[in-house]
Parts: sequence; structure tokens; C-alpha cells
Amino acid sequence: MISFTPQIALGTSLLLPLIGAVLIALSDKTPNRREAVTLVTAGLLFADVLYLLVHVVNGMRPRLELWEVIPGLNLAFEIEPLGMLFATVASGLWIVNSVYSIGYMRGNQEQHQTRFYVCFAIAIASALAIAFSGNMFTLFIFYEALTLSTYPLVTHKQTDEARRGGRVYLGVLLTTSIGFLLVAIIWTWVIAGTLDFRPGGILDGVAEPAIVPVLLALYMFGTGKAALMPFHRWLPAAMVAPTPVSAFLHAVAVVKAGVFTVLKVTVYVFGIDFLSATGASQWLMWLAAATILIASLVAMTKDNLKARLAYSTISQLSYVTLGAALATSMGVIGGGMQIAMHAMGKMTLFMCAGAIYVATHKTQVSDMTGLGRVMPFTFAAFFIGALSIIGLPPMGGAWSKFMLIMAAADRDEVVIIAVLMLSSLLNVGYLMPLVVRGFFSEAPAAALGSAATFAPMRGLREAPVLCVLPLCLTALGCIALFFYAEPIYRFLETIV
Amino acid sequence: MIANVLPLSLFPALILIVGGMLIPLVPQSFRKVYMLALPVVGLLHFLSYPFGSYGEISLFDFTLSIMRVDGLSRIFSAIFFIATALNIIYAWHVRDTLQQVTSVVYPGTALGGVLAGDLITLFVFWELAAISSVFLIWAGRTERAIKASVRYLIIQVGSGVLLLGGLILYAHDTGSIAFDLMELSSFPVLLIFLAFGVKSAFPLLHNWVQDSYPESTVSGTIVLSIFTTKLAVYSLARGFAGTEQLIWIGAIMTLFPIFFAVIEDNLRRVLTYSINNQVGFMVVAIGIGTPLAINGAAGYAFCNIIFEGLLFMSMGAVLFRTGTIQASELGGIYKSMPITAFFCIIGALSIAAFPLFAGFVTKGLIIDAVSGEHMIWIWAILLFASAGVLEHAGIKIPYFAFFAHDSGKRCEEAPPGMLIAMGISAVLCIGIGVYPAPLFALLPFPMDYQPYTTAHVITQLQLLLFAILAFVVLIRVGVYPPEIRSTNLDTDWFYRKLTPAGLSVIGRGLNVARQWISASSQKRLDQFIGRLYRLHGPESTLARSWPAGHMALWIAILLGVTLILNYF
Amino acid sequence: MTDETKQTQAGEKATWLDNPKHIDYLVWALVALCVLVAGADFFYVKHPHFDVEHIRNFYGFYGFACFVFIVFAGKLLRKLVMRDEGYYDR
Amino acid sequence: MLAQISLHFPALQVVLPLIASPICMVLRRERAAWGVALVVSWASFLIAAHLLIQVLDEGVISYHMGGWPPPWGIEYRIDALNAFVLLLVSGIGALVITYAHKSVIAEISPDNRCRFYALFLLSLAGLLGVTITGDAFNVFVFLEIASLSTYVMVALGAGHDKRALSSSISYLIAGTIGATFFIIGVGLLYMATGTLNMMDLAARIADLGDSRTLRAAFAFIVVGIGLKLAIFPLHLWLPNAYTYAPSVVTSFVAATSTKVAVYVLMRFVFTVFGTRFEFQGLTLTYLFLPLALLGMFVPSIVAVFQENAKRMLAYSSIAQIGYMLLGISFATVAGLSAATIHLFNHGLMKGTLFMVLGAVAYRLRSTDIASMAGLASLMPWTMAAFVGGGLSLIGVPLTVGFISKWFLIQAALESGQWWIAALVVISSLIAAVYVWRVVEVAYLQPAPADSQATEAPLSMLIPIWVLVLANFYFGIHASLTTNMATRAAEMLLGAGT
Repeated sequence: MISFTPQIALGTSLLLPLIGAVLIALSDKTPNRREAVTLVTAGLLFADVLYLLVHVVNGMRPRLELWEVIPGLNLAFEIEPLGMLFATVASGLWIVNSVYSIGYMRGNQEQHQTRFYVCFAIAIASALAIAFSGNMFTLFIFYEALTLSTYPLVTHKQTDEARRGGRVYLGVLLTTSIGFLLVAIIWTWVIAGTLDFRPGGILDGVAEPAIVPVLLALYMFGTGKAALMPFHRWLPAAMVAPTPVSAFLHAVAVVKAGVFTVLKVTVYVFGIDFLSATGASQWLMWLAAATILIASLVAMTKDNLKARLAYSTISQLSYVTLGAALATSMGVIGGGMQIAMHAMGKMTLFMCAGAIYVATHKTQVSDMTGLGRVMPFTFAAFFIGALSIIGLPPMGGAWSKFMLIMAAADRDEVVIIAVLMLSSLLNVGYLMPLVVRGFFSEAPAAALGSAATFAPMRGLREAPVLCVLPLCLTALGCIALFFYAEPIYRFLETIV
Repeated sequence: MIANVLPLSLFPALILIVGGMLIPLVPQSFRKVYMLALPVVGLLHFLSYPFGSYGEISLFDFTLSIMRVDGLSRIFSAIFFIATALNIIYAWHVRDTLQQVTSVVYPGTALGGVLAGDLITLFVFWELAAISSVFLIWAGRTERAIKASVRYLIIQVGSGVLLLGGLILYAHDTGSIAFDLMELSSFPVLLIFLAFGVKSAFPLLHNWVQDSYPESTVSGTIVLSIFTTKLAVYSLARGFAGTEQLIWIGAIMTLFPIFFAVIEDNLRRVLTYSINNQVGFMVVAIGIGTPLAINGAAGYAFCNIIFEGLLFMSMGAVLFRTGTIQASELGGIYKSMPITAFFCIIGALSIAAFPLFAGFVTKGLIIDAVSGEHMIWIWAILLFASAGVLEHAGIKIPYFAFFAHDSGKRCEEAPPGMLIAMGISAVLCIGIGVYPAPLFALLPFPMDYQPYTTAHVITQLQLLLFAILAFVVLIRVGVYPPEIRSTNLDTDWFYRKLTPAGLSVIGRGLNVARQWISASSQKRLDQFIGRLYRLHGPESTLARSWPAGHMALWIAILLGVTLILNYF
Repeated sequence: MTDETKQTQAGEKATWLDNPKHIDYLVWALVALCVLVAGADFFYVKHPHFDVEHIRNFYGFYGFACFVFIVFAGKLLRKLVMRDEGYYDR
Repeated sequence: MLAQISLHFPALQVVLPLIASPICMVLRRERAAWGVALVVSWASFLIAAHLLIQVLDEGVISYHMGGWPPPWGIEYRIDALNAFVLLLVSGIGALVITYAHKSVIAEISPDNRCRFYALFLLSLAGLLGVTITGDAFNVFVFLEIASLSTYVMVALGAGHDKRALSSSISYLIAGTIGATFFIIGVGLLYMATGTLNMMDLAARIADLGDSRTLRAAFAFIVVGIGLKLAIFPLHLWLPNAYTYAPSVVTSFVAATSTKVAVYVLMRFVFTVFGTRFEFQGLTLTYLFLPLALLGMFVPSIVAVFQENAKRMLAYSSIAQIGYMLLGISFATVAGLSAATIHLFNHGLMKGTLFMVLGAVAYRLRSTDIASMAGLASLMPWTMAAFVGGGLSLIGVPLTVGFISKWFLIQAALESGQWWIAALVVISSLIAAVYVWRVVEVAYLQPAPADSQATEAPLSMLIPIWVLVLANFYFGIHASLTTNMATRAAEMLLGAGT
């Protein structure tokens, strides 16, 4: 009898979703069984990840070396706090999202549901593999796997629009990852002779300072999933996907894989000390700041709720990039926290958008006036999620912003602090009106009048309970994270 | 962290916050009693705390101190509890759960801010107060209220992030997050100062008060009028006592709202100008910073909450019964609402600082503090402002609402809850005015002060009575400006007109540019693809099927090239 | 306003204040009070902080002047800032 | 007994298909002919595998034909490089012939089918011979055997499309010119050195040093092979030949014949001539490199605009040859490894893709991209295989294409030419465009309502999927190929010193 060691748990965490994917595919004809498989897999996976979390918190670093792909380059996994955090967030939210997906996909009577769940499971496996990858090579492999496994999800509707969106999605992500990231990785390999993630980085001492900014640029632009401007277009384009996809992948797994990579590269490939010593990330800091502001401004102009949220995500992702670019320990911790906090908050928002769509088939913010009265749970959750995104207490988002401002203070970048402050205000500007109009507008009749089906309805008309429950849970999660920021901080503190 | 919080479950602010959150679970029939019990229990519990710091929590690399009880925080906390209770009584008729919850939670958050022993805790409650208070504006449920609420929220959150940025930089520079006296000489402190300034409505930063408060409901406006600005006053007193800049800022604050109040037709908005003006007095006192002055600020804040609240309550009652609060549409209401009118006049006398009323004993502290420092200009301004207070709060409010030209409106007297709340306030106004000793005992610093000297009483009466005389003369002569429904431009013009206009111009410009760029880049891309297609498309030179001869030609060329390369 | 409300108003009892003469009484009472407090200046010892306070009835004059100034300044301000009610909604 | 036979495996490798070919010709029943071809191909594969293992274990195998020692007799010489190529050629051959049965029935007229199997084996024998032999003239002979049989095989496509005939003629003319150039070059070499054995040639060239004859020989050989290789712009014969040949032929030829030509090029440039001459470096830098770069781009872009998937892949093949040529032009261990790896990997991916198209043609009677609308729902396994091969062609991680690209970029960066790395990346992204055109059509467009297409028969699917899995296996576990390639590259560069 082999005892269940963290190392085995690491292996199972990668295999579980894949086995799940196979079982889901086999349950094509029996939707109930298929959904059960999804949920059970998600549950087991989360349990597995929690088991790992306990060990990693206690200072263990489980490592799993698979075979050598190319001489000198192994498929290797090793867990460190940053990845552990990402994995915990992703696997935990997968459960929530699975429940939500069931409600949404059935509520909307979508086609190809089996394919949907299969791709989802593969995407999760890829996300976890990214989180746990032990070297840049492994990370890149699963980075691409994530891109490809999510493509069918983005184009799920198979309409012309979906096709166009998918083309942009794949185009941008593949172009950047192959065009920049791969080159950066190989370059690093040629310079450093290793691609392992090591505390303090692998480039210090071997890379000439002059090329560091160039290499950093290749890495940062190469990580298209981090949606740093000008390579952000894929994210709005991906909004043609069904909302659970947007909620989970484009608020949690995919985009977080991007910014996670950004953090991982800065911490374990460059090393923040090396970066700050060379000043190579200065330009990145300004670009991230610009992205934060510009994307927020664009978000304000979008009437389509998902588009607005997409631009909001672009803006919020750059918080993490900013944290990395500040190249201080606090910046990295803040970035790591932002991964968790934003995931929770933005996922809530997307799920709300989806719930509204399921219940009313409305997509435009301007059509949602007065809806909060018939969908109070959804709108309340939206409110909480929005507060977290804005960065207000008592929501988790407050602390990540707090950390990032601390990081900027450590660097004496007052302008960056100003940017972060201004961003909060812009967030209020584009998130709050929806809540307010939803709940408090005097003129719901006009809004509901357009959808005749509402006329006979009395009282509430929420989306199916499987849609509403998850978003309430994540909303509560936003609040819980406010009070649990300290342990996360202590956990992340160990990496820098 | 949770484990550390648990012993604080009895933290007074939490009684209001958590207790308030639970209101929806309480059946309507018990709800009022339950609600009223919250501030009462909270106040009693609070008073049982000896001076000191409580609730030390370690967060990140800081140590928070959730609660600090001392003279300054005690008086503000006490009045916050009292005001909360008064508001609950006043809103006895309200059945809107949203307002009920907010009118308890929001004071709780402000209370949390007052009790905060460190800047991070202050920030948290600062933002919580912003969020919880905005519900009261939303409760107005009008289109105007919605628009105003978003502006309000942006400004309040703006204040919060200023505080956040400031406190982080401050902590970075000094290593301390203690919420104590700060020196206004560094950038971080300036940010914190500005944050307080926004919330206490410094001149030019003041307009959110007028913009948002009047859009709330009848009882909502009263709740709003009390806590936010007073939390800011407390914060200034705590952090910036003796900061000279405050003297002039405060002086200007007392001045400019006066002129706007004269021409404002909406009586609740008149009172919002009055808030600015009143806070100005406190700010001046804080700027002076002597124990006497701080006592004056705290005491005046205490009393102001009562009489300003009373005025708001009476105007709320009028609005509640007549459906309007425009001076131009009111008048003669005393016939229908005599008791309300009576309470209103008491409030007016108090705010105007007539002897025997609460305003007199506390404003005297401030004026004396100013004269004690021999600041003649400030003194003159404050006297001027006192005349101004009399004008808009002392005369205009009661006169145009209840007397003046009879509008013909007839209605019921205010409901009992309102009357009781106003009654208690009125009793407090007079009680403090007649017997100020208990209040003086509550002030942060010990002092020996005698409000009722002959000179005080006589000079104050001279000032006020002659001002009233001026009013009578102007009315009789017919030069007193008529009340007209209108919008008066204020600093909100900048963000309601100029900024949107500017942004829309910029936005249009950017849009045009973007369209041009995307069109031209689309065109260029199309051209590029077209060119590629001509070169590489199925029918192009490069893709056509060529006869074998061409291959022979190419191979010859290549051989030639290779040979040339090889031989030279 | 409907006729009905007018009637009820017509039917209601006139209050003391409805009589303009009573208002005049009030005004005269005010004037008397003013004279009284102005005169009071002669009967007590002042401990002023500022020189201007030595002026007899300084506070009275100052209050009167301030009030008049405020009202006229308000009228002037109105010319500057007054817009119609729907100004911001456009 | 077996041990006895295994000693003669090098000879059997070529002789077996060579003998089996006329047998097929004689057989009248196409099923029997197929059976013979099948058995022989698989036997060749097993032999190649055995030889590879032997080379890995024991080093270079030198087999003397008829017992005559070199340089007088013909030597079969097997080292890391050609053992590898043998494996690829025979492996693809075995898979293609397994797959061929149904496809042949569909695309080749009944009386030509036996002939096809005979030609196929002949071609296989030729390619294996070119690879295995250590004799320069022998290379020519086998090259011509392979080429001539291929011309005829291409012409067999006439049963389906008449244009196959003209393509075949065109290919014949071009191929013959190339062969002639090559033999002229070999002749010049013989004139200069008096030997035809490659190892011997290498030794004597090293002794003789530079001479005009040598330079001329080099030029003729390089250009001659270049034509077989379809170096841009000597590729003009290729698109038509690939497009109009029967699917089986295309699958086989595309995956093997140009690869063998690449092998010959490397063998002559590096083993025979060594890397000691200035003119060699000049040719590599000023001829191969620009042509490689042009070849990476122009045909790629042409492929993007093609309407026919088969033709599209044909152009893609030309572009991929550009990559190999690029690797060669670096003349470094990294570069040659990259070229060798890609040689092998490209065989895998193009084999897969052309076989998929064969399956498509089998069901649809067309390989026009437009006709493939919605095909994924009708032929899910086939189209999934296309995606697999396509991903490999794009160079997505976990596929062989990724490994190729990795080494190529590494080679470029190591030689300090970062701009070449950039070009490699850009051109590989063009591959994504043309592959994805097909994927989008097949997956995201609705199938025509009247479409009768069903999943391809298992006899086609299984070989296809074996190749798809090989694409992934060698992408996930690339140490095998990369170690081989590195050894081969070191051997090539070290041979002359």
C-alpha cells in the first residue's frame, strides 16, 4: 500500500481533471451522470488541492519530476506559495462554477454541453499544471494547452461572431506566446542554461543588464493572457463565449494564468532584486499603469455588460503586472493577493451577468434598469463583487490594493499611487451605476415593458437556483477574504 | 485574525453595525423597539469602557488598535449614539427596511471611525461609512438621487483612497500608523489632510454635501447630515489640532456658504450650506488647537448635531407633510404644524446662538478661543458668519417655511415619532443652554469657563437683534430677495458640466482618431493582404503552375550563382 | 387650488399673526429690544480683546451691517450663478 | 539462423522491397499485391528499427556488398544519421501501405493497382537505398530508381484527375535535370579523387585540398540535390505533383522523398566535403540562408491563399524545407540537429496530414477546403487527427513541431542571429493561419444538409492515428529524437576533422 504523499497528491491533482474529462466524454448521453462526474471531480480536486495547501503552508515544497522532454529540460512540477494560491483559487472556484454552469447551460438550453464540460476539465488541468509547474518550459507547455483547450469554449456558439472572436482569441494568444514568450524562454535557456524556477531568479549574473529590458518585454508581451495593452484585444473578443466560460476562464483560470506567469517570471526567472537593480521593469510599470487607466476608461463607454467587465478585467489584471513591475516584495505579495481577490470578485460579477442573461436575455447595461428588484440576490452579489473590484472594505479587494500601494510607496512612485487611487474612482464610475439603476431606479416599468414575459410576473424572478447560489457564495467569499487576508499575506510572504 | 476579533464582539460600533444588519430578520412589529435598543445599549456599554486602547490586532506588519477611548472620542461617540437614537425615533413611521438598516449601520461605521486608534482602522471605517451612507441617497429612488449618489460615492471613495495613499506613505516614512497628531509638512500627511478635508467639505471640496444630501429621503437626509462631516471634524481634531492652515480654511468655510444659502430656494439645501458653515466654526477652533479651542470644537460639534438635526427634522416634517421643501412654495405652514414650527424656532435660536440655547454656550468657547489668540480678522469673520447663520438658519428657515406669505397649503401636524424626536432635541438645546455643566464635563479637556457673563450675553444680543432688525427693515423696504426656484451654480459645475463636456470633447476626439486609425489601418491591412494575394494567391506568379522550362531556367541560374560564389 | 380648499381656508379661524397690526407690534417690540441692548452697553464694564469693541454698540452695528451686506451680496451672486432648475439635466 | 540473417540486414533493407516489387507486378490480384507490399514494408521497418538499435549500441555498421571491401566494393554504411532516416522512411512506408488499400481502390483504376504496389515498393527500395549506401554513384542509382517510380506513381493519379499526367511529366523533366546535375558532380568528384566511396572521398578530398574541380563538383551536387529537395525556387514541380498524385502517393512522397534528399545534401556537404572549405561556408551563408528564409515565407503565404487543402499542404512542405535548409546553413551542431530533428518530425506531421486528406478525399472525392465544411461532425476522428497534425505543424507544445521549432530558434539564438529567430517565429505563425482555416471550416461551419460523408474506415484511421500519436509521443518524449539528432550532427561536423 502506497501512502498518499504530497507528491502523489500533486500528481493526482493534475490527473484528476483529465480523468474527469474522459468520464464526462463517456457520459455524453446521460447529462445527469455527466454533471455528477463534473461535480465529483471538482470536489475531489479541491480536496486534493487543500491537502496540498496544508503541506505547503507548513513549508513543504512537493516536487514531481516526470520525464525529460528535451535533454536538460524536464517536465517538472514543484509547488511554491504563489502557485499554490493560484491552484487553490482555481480549483475552489471550479466547484462553484460547475454548479453555475449546470444552471446556466441548462437554463439556456445550450448545444454541445458535453464538449463544453470536457474542455472545461482540460482547461482546469492545464491551469493547475501551470500553477504547479517547476520550470518555465513546463509552464509554457501548459500555457499553450490552456489556450487551445479554451478555444472550443470561446467559439462554443459556432456563429460567425463566435468564429471571429475565436480567431482574435487564438490569434493574439498564439502570436504572443509563440512570437515572444517562446523566444524569451529559449533565449533564457541559451543564456542561463536552465529554465528552473529558483528563488532569486536564474538570470542574475548571467544576463547582461542591457538585454534585461528586452527579455522582460518578450516575457511580458509574450504572456498575452495577462492582457497587457496593446495585446488585450483577445479578452473582449472572448466574451462571445457562454458566460460560465467568461466567468471562470476569463476572470479566473486563463487570465490568472497570465498574470501568474508574469509574477512567476519576475520572481523566479529574473528575481526581483535583479530587476530592481537593473531598473529593467521601469517601462513595464508605466505601461501597466496606463493599461489600468485606459482600460477603465474604455469600460465606461461599454454598454454591453460583459464587454464592460472584460475591460475591467484588463484593467485589474494590470494591477498584478504592476505589482510585478514594481519589483518589490510587497509588489509581488500584492500581485499574488490580487490574483485571489480579483478572481473572487470578478467571477461574481460575470456570474451575475450570466444570471441576468439566463433570466431575462438582457445584455446591455442600459436595459437592466429596475431589474434589481426582481433579482435582488443577483444584484446584491453584483454590488459586493463591485465593491471588491473597486477595492473597498469590507471586501478582499481592499487589501490587494493596499499592498500594491505599499509597494509603490516602497519604490517612491507617487504617480503610481495616484493611478491606483484614480482607478478606484473609475471603477466606481462604471460598476456602481448598474447596481443603483437596478435596485433603485424609479422607472422599472419601461425596462420590463420591453420584455413582455415580465408582465404577469409577481415578486422575484431570479435565474435558476443553480445560477444564483454560486454567485452568492462567491460574493460571500469576497467578504470572507477581507478577514482572511492576513493568512494569505503570511503565506505569500515566504516567497520573497 | 478572527480569533482576535471575537473578544471585541461587544465593540460598541459593532453593536450598531451587526445589530443593524440583523434588522431585516426582526419582525416589523418589534423592529422599532429593537432598533431603539441598539444605540441605547451601545451607549451604555460604551460608557462602561475606561479610557484606553482596546482590540490590538496584528495585520500584515502592522498592529492595529481597533478602539481608543479618550476624552475626544468619548464625546463624539456619545453624541453619535444619541443622534442615532433620535433619528430612529424620528423615523418611527418609516417601514422601508433599507433605510432602517442603513440608519443604524451607517452611524455604526462612523462611530468605528471615531474610535479607531490607528489609520488603517480609520480607513476601513472611513470607506465603510462612505458605502453605507450612499444607501440613504439611493433610498431617494429618484433619477436625480441616483445620479447624485454616484457622484457622492466617487467623492467619498476618493476621500478614502486619499487617506489610504496618505496613510501608506506615512507608514512608509515614519513606520507608524498611529492615528495621532500629525505635522502638516510632508506629502503623505498632506494627502491625509486632504482626505479629511474632502469629508469635512473644505471650501471648493464642499459641494458634494449640497449635491447629494437633499436628494435623500425625509429621514435619510437627517441621518446623512450628522455623521460624515462630524467624523471628519473628529479626525481633524485628532490629527491636525493646532494646524494653522485650518484657521483660514475654517474661516472661509464659515463665509462662503452664507451667500449661497441666501439665494437657495430648497430649504434642505439651505441647511446643507449651513452644515458647511457650522463645520467651518469647528475647523477654525481645531486650527487654533488650544485646549479651550478643541473643547469648543468638540462641544460645538456635539450641540450642532442636535440643533442642526432639529432643523433638518423640522424641514423633513414639512417635506413629509406638504410634499415640497421649496421656500417659494411654502409659507404659513405654522397654522397646520404649530408644534413643528415651535421646535424649528428653538432649533433656529440655538444655531443662531441666542443666550439660553445650546449654540450660545459652545460657540462662545470658539469665539473666546479666537479672541484669546488675538486674531482680529478671524474674529471679525466669525462674527460676520454668525450674522450669516442667523440669516439663513435662524431666520430664513423658520420664516419662509412657516410664516411669510401664506401659501395656502394645509396639512396635518407631523407624526408623533417626529414630534417626539424634535421635542427631545429641543429639550436638549435648551437644557444645554441653561445648564451646560454636564456637557462641559464631557469635553476632552478640563476647563474653567463661564458662558454667562454680562458682556457675552449683551454683545451677543446686540449682534443678533440688530441683525434681525436689518432683516425686518429689508423685508419692509422690499429689497429682500424673493425666493425663486432655480439651480445655483457651485463647484459642482466643474464636475457636472465642465468635466463631462471636456471628457466628451476628448472622447469624441479620441473616437474620431480611433476610427480614423482603425479605418486606415484596416485599409492598409486590406491593401497589404491584397498585395500579398496578388503576389501569392492561387493565380499569382508565385503560385502558378509553371512549365518545366522555367525550372530548367531556375536551376541554371542557381548553378550559376553557386559557381560564382564558389569561384570568387 | 380647488375651490373646496379655499372654502375650508376661508372657514378656518384667523390666527393672531394673520392680523398685520400684530406684526407691527412685533416689529416695534424688536426695535425696543434693540434700543435696550444697545443701551445696556453703558451699564457694565467691558474686558475687550480688540480695540473695536470699545465702540458703543459695536456688535449691534456690525450685525446690522453684516446682514445687509450678506443680503445684497446674495442678490449680486444670484446674477452670477443662477440658472434655471433643469440646468444640469440637459 | 536469425543471427545469420541479421548480419545481412543492411542488404535486406534494400533488397527485400526491390525483389518484392516485380512479384507484385506479376501478381494479378491487387489484394495479394497489397499483402506482399504490406508484409515487405513492415519487414523493412523492423529491419530499420533493428539497425537503429544496433547503431545505437555498437556504433557505425559497415556492410560490404558481395564481400568486397571498400573502396573497391559497394559499402552500405549506417551511422546515427541515416539509421534515423531509414527508420522514418520505412516507418512511413509501412504505415502508408497499411492505409493504402482502401484509398488505392478509390483513386487508382483497377488495372493499375498491382502496378502501384510494385512501384511503391520500388520507390521504397530506392529511398532506402539512397539512405543506406555509402557509395556516391550508388546514391545516384537509387535516387533514380526512387524518382522514376515516383513519376509513374504520380501519373497514376490520372485516373482521378488528368492533370496528374502533365504534373508527372514536369516532375520527370525537373527530376532528370537534377539527377543529371548530381551525376555530373559525382563524376567531377571521381575525376578529382578517383574514388566513389564516400568515406574514401572524404579522406581524399581532405588530402587534396581545394581545387576548381572540387568547387564545380560541389556546385553541381548541391544544385542537383537542391532540385530533388525542392529548395525554393526549385520547387516548381512539387505543388502539382503533390496535388494531383493519388493521396497515398502524396502521403508517402511528401513524408519521405524530400527528407531523403535533405539527408543526401547533409551527407555530401558535411561528410564528403567536410567543413573545411571557404566556398562551402559562402554557399551556406549566401545561398542557402537567403533561399531558406525566402522559402520559409513565400510558400507559406501562398499556402494561406490556396483553395485546395492538398495543394496548401504541398506549399507548406516547401516552407518546411526552408526550415531544414536554415538549420543546415548554420553549419553548427545546434543547426544540424535542428535540421535533422525537423527532417524526422516533418515526416511525421506531413505524413499525418496528407493521410488525413486521403481519408477526406476517400469520402468526399475532393480536398477543396470549402467542401470540408462541418466535416468535424461527420468525420470526427479524421478531423481530430487533422487538428493533431495541424497543431504539430504550427508547433504547439507537446507536439514534434514544437521540438523542431525549439531547436531551430535555439540554433539561431546561439549563433547570435536573433533576427533569424524572429523570422522563424513569424513564419511559423503563418502556419497557424493556414491550418486554422481548415479547422474553422471543418469545426465551426455547418455541414451541408445533403452530405453523405461518414467516418473514414478503420484501416485508414488506425495508421493515421498511429502517426498522430507519434507526433505527440516524440513531442512529449523528444529526448529520443533529439539525442539521435545531436549525435548525428556531431558526427557530421566531426567527420572531416
